[in-house]
Amino acid sequence: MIKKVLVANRGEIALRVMRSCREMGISTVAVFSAADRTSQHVRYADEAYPIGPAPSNESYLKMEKILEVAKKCQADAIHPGYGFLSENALFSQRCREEGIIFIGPSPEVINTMGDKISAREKMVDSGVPVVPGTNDKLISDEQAIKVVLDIGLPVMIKASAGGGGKGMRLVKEEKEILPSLRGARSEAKAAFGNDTVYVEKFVTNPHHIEFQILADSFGHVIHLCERECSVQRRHQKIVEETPSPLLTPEIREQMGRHAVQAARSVGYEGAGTIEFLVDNDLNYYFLEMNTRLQVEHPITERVTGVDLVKEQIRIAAGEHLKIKQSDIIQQGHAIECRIYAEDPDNNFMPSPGKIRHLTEPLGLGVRVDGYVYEGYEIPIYYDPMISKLIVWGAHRNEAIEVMKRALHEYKITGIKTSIPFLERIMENTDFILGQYDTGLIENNRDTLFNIKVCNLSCQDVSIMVAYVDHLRRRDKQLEHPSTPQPSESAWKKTGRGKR
Amino acid sequence: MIKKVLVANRGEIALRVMRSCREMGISTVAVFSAADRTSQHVRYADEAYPIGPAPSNESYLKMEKILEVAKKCQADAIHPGYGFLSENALFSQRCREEGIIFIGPSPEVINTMGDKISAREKMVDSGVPVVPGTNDKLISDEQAIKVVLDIGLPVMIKASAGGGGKGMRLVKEEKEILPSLRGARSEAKAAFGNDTVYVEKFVTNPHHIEFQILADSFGHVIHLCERECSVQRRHQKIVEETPSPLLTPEIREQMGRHAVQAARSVGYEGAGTIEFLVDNDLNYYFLEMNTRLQVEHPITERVTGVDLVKEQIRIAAGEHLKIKQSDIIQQGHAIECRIYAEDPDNNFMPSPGKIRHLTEPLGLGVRVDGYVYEGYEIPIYYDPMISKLIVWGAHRNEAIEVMKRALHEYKITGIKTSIPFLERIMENTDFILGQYDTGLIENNRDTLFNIKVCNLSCQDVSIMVAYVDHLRRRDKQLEHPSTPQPSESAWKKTGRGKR
Amino acid sequence: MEIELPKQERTAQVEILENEGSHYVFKIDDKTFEIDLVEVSKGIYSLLHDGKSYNVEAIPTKGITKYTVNTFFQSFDLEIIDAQTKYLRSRNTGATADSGNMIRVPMPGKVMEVFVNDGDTVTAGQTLVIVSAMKMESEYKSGRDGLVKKVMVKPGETVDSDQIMIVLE
Amino acid sequence: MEIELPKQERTAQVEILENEGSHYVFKIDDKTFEIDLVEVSKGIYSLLHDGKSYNVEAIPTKGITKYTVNTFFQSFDLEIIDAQTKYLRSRNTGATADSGNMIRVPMPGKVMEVFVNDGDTVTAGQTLVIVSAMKMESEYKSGRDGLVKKVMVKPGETVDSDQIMIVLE
Repeated sequence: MIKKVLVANRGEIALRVMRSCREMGISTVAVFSAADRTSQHVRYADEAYPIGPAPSNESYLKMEKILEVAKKCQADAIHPGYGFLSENALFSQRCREEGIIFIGPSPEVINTMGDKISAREKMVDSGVPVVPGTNDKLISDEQAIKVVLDIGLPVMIKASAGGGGKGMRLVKEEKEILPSLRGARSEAKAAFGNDTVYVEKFVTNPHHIEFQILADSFGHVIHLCERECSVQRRHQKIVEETPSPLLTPEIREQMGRHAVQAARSVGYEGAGTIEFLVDNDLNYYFLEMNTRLQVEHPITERVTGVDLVKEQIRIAAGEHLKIKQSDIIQQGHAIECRIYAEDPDNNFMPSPGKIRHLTEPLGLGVRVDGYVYEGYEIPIYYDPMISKLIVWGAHRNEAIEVMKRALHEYKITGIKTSIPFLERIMENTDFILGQYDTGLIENNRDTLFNIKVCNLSCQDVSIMVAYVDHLRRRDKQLEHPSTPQPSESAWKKTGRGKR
Repeated sequence: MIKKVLVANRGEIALRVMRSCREMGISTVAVFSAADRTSQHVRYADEAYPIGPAPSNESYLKMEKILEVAKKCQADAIHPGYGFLSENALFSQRCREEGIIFIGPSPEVINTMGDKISAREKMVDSGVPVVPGTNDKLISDEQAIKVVLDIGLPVMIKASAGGGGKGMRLVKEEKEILPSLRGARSEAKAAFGNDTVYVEKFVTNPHHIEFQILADSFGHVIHLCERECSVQRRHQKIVEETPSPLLTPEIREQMGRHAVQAARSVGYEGAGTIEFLVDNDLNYYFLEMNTRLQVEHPITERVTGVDLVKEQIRIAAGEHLKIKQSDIIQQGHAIECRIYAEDPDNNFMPSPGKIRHLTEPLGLGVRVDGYVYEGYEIPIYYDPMISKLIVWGAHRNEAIEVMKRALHEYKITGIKTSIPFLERIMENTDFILGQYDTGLIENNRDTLFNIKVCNLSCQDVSIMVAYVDHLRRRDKQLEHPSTPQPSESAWKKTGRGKR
Repeated sequence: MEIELPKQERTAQVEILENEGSHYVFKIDDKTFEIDLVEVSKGIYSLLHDGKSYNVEAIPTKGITKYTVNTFFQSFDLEIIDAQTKYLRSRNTGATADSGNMIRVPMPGKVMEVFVNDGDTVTAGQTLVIVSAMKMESEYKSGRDGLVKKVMVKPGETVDSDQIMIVLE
Repeated sequence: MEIELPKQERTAQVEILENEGSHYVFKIDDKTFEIDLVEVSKGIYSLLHDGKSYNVEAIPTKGITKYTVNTFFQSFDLEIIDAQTKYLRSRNTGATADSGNMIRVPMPGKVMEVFVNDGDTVTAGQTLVIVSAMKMESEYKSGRDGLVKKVMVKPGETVDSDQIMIVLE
């Protein structure tokens, strides 16, 4: 039995994992960097231990420090969340060596799926369609040109050890082949210490559709249907939904079967995600496997009724997965919007700072997974995602209406957020019709980046309120001339030395 | 089409109705008493109008004032919420006369169901089981004694026009019959201007189980299964759940059919609730019909996926109810806890006041329907319910665990709330086993009213924090001697006259 | 410093032995505690002790010496006994014995009925005032036989938490 | 009083003609507004005008004369032009033209690289500094050809919103 879990993460995902632990009667341990002492996950956990300075590579990525805390507080297991150490084979290995359960796959599986060429090979062997291309490393220049022309332009040259867009080159014309090949190689070498590259057909504006799978250690594997993740800005997902408006029941079943096959082919254990590229003719291709919980997992939880974190923990504890494939039925429709601390009207520039006021949306069909609170200062060191808003409706149109209502209610002030931009996506015709692919935002720049302008009355209202507020503060200053101004941080007053 | 709805209510239910309106693209109008200017429903609505002083009978119960506002702002319909004017036949009548849609049943139906003897008669006629007793008014003393002894002691004497426990007398012994009869009559006369009473068998510690129904104006009636409402303190529900742990699928189906019959027998339209008394042998009896939305309707919404307010509005607009009986399947398990501003350890004494800090529970399976915010002062004039916490789990045990987790996260400070008491109910063995009836709280006084005592360390922690806070405030006072103290209300500073 | 928890009948001696930033060493009576303490938002503190994470809210209830402190499970009322408090206490000894003579209202509400006048004799258990708050009416009774010295409220009046309604002789 | 909305290029004349409790009559330029206004929590106001309900937050950004105001759909920056502001402005005329010479950082972050030194010549579009915040690196470029007067930051340093990093001559 797992009685205590250390969550090797921060932010909303740390809280989300701890919530399920609490519901299972498992105690929780937080670890935190110096920048996160006041962060919600530290306050939510039963125990909390510092692990180093603010930068991730000195704290949340320090495997040995985290293992030391886990042993000291006698945690049975470590949940890595997403990002940080979640897909790090060495960490999975080190946990095994230290006798601590890693809530995630084995180092072997992470390695196989982390190397793109070996993952492609596994998929081809087990009959899962992959993007047309080659499983071979590109060795000589002549071979490369031949391979590319065989596949047909445009193609994408990719680093086998790749990730995060590094070591990737789009090739549209024959004369670009060799320069791109060299560029990709040197970038891959610099980023991953490995210059192996391969080539795939480039699909223009495809759909990104992924399948959630669960697999226990007894070979029982199921899928929990798909998530449509094609609303992306700067290659980052910002809105996800399930069911996908694109898929037909037949294609869904077929893709689900392939996803299960993909997981089986590597002896997968735990929760994982098979990502597919899908074109508008419903041809689909294996893209990669994410061997961890995804940011967007809650929409799957909402339509299937399965708590994925609880299942992860049970599987890691060696229990049988009790859910059968036939139990999985998508009920209604769920949408997730990611709320970032960023300024959508200024090129999505991050906007860290102090949360002044926070009003979370409530009521029917709304789930919020966040971690900030009023007075919290968002640190500059980590991901700018501050919460996820997940809604449910009996059908897609209702879900969109609930999302619009919930975004309208969601007030986060003191910083800029992506909320107004997400509201514009919910009003976008292509999105409403469900006729969109990864080109959505690029194809709708006109409407998505045009600010909804309020008529003159908004200005007048603002003038009246600012004026009254100004008069009140002025009067207060006259009464109490030394009252500190509101902009002054309460934090500047700490650390007064010994008493 | 309904384009604008006036919500003739306040608090959480006003917000809940407005949320569904917003999702339907309907604009919303709030009305408010002088005590509610800062209340959330005023802030949430598109429009808001004052209707009178703080006491309900000078504001929220003033039909003509509300109708005047509705006409002035050109509202198409009025949603009465629950309480206040929601079961007032005259208000339904006046709306009809003024050409405004009343989102609720006709005055005729309210009258029939409001008079308990006529409701009993309707049920008997249509074959719905009622509590053994008589449909006749009790006229002479001899007849009364005979009727009571025929039914068998104990019995309950009830006012036909009754409600709120007034004009009711429990009779356990023969010699109490006549004094109780006279007492009930004079109380009924005083309270309702009508001394008609009747007699029913008294069921000791029954279950309160109610069925939700929906009926359109074309005679299509469905039920949305039951709600178990037996956790009560002072005859007021505080925890509800669905499915009921008591019912079998067969009894559920049978009761559902009777509930539909009951609604049909009076030509019901809209959303309504049929309340049954159920004994531990699964005998069930019609108790009364509530011709409005119930406080606890969200648990039904969660397991059936139906937004009851949206259906109410569509039915009122004359649309066909599109949901078929076969569409209604209870998915998983939902529980609601009512959060009151009260002190459970001091005889549930109300605890109005100013909300100092508020942290609402978030994450998977949690819905909050509330209306208070930080800095809000709960008025003394209205119901002390400040929010409803609704959770969902794949099965009953999981739902209980989610509720425990959510109650743990829910922090409302500055006032006392029922949260600690609700936590103790969730830990209660009878509740966990699902083996409880309306006697639950009375039978478990020992454990429910014994405060969970923290070990000495809680005291030490409190001492340290209070001391540090004290030192900080003292230092601040020394720096800024005239800074106002935190206990001073910001509200004392308003109203400075003309500038 | 002395801190009193009247309901727990405890008086603790508190001292801060060390403090640097969020690091504190406390001495309470004869135990020492090494803790990490930060105020995360107004009056709400996060405290780490021996790895355990506590969330504690300190609410000053009167001036800056009386507090209600909320922990996870329980609330405590505390009083910080500074020099000024000590001085005031020494002057008021005996005067507080008076409090049994006062009928106070524990929560804000509206006075519905007052059954006595100045100078009336009352018996133990007799209802003196009815106050309504949030749809519930509460009766306030005399704790003993006696004489009404002063009625401080009248029907229809709004009363605040802790306000004195009736004074007995 | 004069209130300026620089981005909207608007300067409005505001006057409170009447105020009793939450009732206000405002005059803005030549329109009058009868409104009901209450502060529901710190800086957050509920405003009713012609029955319409508005929620507005006023955030003072500098002292008590500069505000950012959030309405449902939009944010506005406002400045209240009181006597003191007018005086300061009259003294500073011309000096503010200097602002084109400063490279500022719009958000808090950490300086990753600085490519120039005091006295360097730079050309328009040349990257001067790279700042990292929240996993994203942003380049700050020179808006024109010129000479670096002063470099105010160094790599590894944490910078605040609006802080000046480079001054050009």
